[in-house]
Amino acid sequence: MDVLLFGIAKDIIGKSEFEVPTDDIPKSVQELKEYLIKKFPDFGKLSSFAVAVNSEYALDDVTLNGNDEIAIIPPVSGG
Amino acid sequence: MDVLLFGIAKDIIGKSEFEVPTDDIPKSVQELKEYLIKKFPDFGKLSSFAVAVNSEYALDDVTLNGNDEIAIIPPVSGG
Amino acid sequence: MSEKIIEIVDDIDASSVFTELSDAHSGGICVFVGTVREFTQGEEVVSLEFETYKKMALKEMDKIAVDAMEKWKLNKVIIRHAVGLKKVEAPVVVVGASSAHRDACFEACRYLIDTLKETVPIWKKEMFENKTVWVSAHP
Amino acid sequence: MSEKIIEIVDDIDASSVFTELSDAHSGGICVFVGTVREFTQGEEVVSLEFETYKKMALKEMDKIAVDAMEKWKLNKVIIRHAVGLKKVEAPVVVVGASSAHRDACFEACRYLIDTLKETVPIWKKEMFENKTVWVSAHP
Repeated sequence: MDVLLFGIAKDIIGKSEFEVPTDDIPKSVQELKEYLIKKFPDFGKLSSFAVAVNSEYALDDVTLNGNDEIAIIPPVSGG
Repeated sequence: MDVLLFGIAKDIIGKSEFEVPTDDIPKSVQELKEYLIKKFPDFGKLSSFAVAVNSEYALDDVTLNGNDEIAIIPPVSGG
Repeated sequence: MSEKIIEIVDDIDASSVFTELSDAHSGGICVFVGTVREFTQGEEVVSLEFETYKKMALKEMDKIAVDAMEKWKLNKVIIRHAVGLKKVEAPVVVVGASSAHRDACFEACRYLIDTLKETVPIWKKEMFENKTVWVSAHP
Repeated sequence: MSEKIIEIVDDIDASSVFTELSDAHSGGICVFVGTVREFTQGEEVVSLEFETYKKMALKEMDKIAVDAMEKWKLNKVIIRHAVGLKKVEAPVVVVGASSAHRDACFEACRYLIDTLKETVPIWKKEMFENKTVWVSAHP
């Protein structure tokens, strides 16, 4: 499962795309968030972070499928 | 005493400057308004009208002097 | 440094306003442009004509700009009105302000146009196919 | 006919926006331009860098425009954001709307920029002399 990274999320992991190892594949948005915070504690220090599934904001209970486009959305700051 | 006319005030009197006859010279803004409404009843049909003395809005009790620049300000509609 | 531009002109070129309001200390610029609208209460407007008592209008516009700069922390303010005959879609007034944060420029911009419409001696005549009307003259 | 312009571009030319929003049925156009400000909390910003998740950002910008057109009677709406490295005074975002009367375009314009800042996946990195900061990332 590949996860797209932007802004500070890219800096935290050190690349613009992160591949979740096969053994750790999260089943939901919430599991993905928990996995990331555990593996990269700096995610826990952000004001907030959201997950987008197929380029739409996804709530914690949304199920993840192998072919979804998944992205980490750290606090936005456009404008 | 010359009075500058703009917008509909110009149309009511039919020129852009009106000279108040010497016998009728008003002493205050209020007297000028009353004189105009009496002489040109169409002024009484306007939503409102103001008088400017030396290019500033003047209240009814302001005294008029011979060398003042006096103008009739019908309802403004800029913008 | 606060700057203001107060002008009555024959024709407005709205494209220059952001350059005029731009400023290293501003994070936001809010601009309102009033344009000639084709229909007023269902009747087709052919053109508008604006007339002004220029000396007094410039004084009143200046007061509005000064008031706005006292009410809000603004870097630059512009109030520019056109006079003469204007066709549909032509810009007739441009007001705007720049400020560090957007609250100030939005509120100031609204204040500028609202107050201009109340106090500045400029008169608009709407020309329809068969008649002309001085706007707001009658109840 | 309602029209919307939704774009993410490398560079913004703010001067074209009034032409883009102009419309025979509009009496007012309200535009907000966000620019790079030299100082943030007293520290000198050398430049800003904007990054986006473009596919999602365009979707979110489109939602904002559609919502605004449902909330207010608007003729045209524009939401245009720049990405990449931006120097002080450069325009980074332009939002605006045109409408028959000014209430609608003012309120819509404010809504466009406020909502954009809340939901659109665009990230701003402030570059100071000795450090860089992702804006809003940390509490």
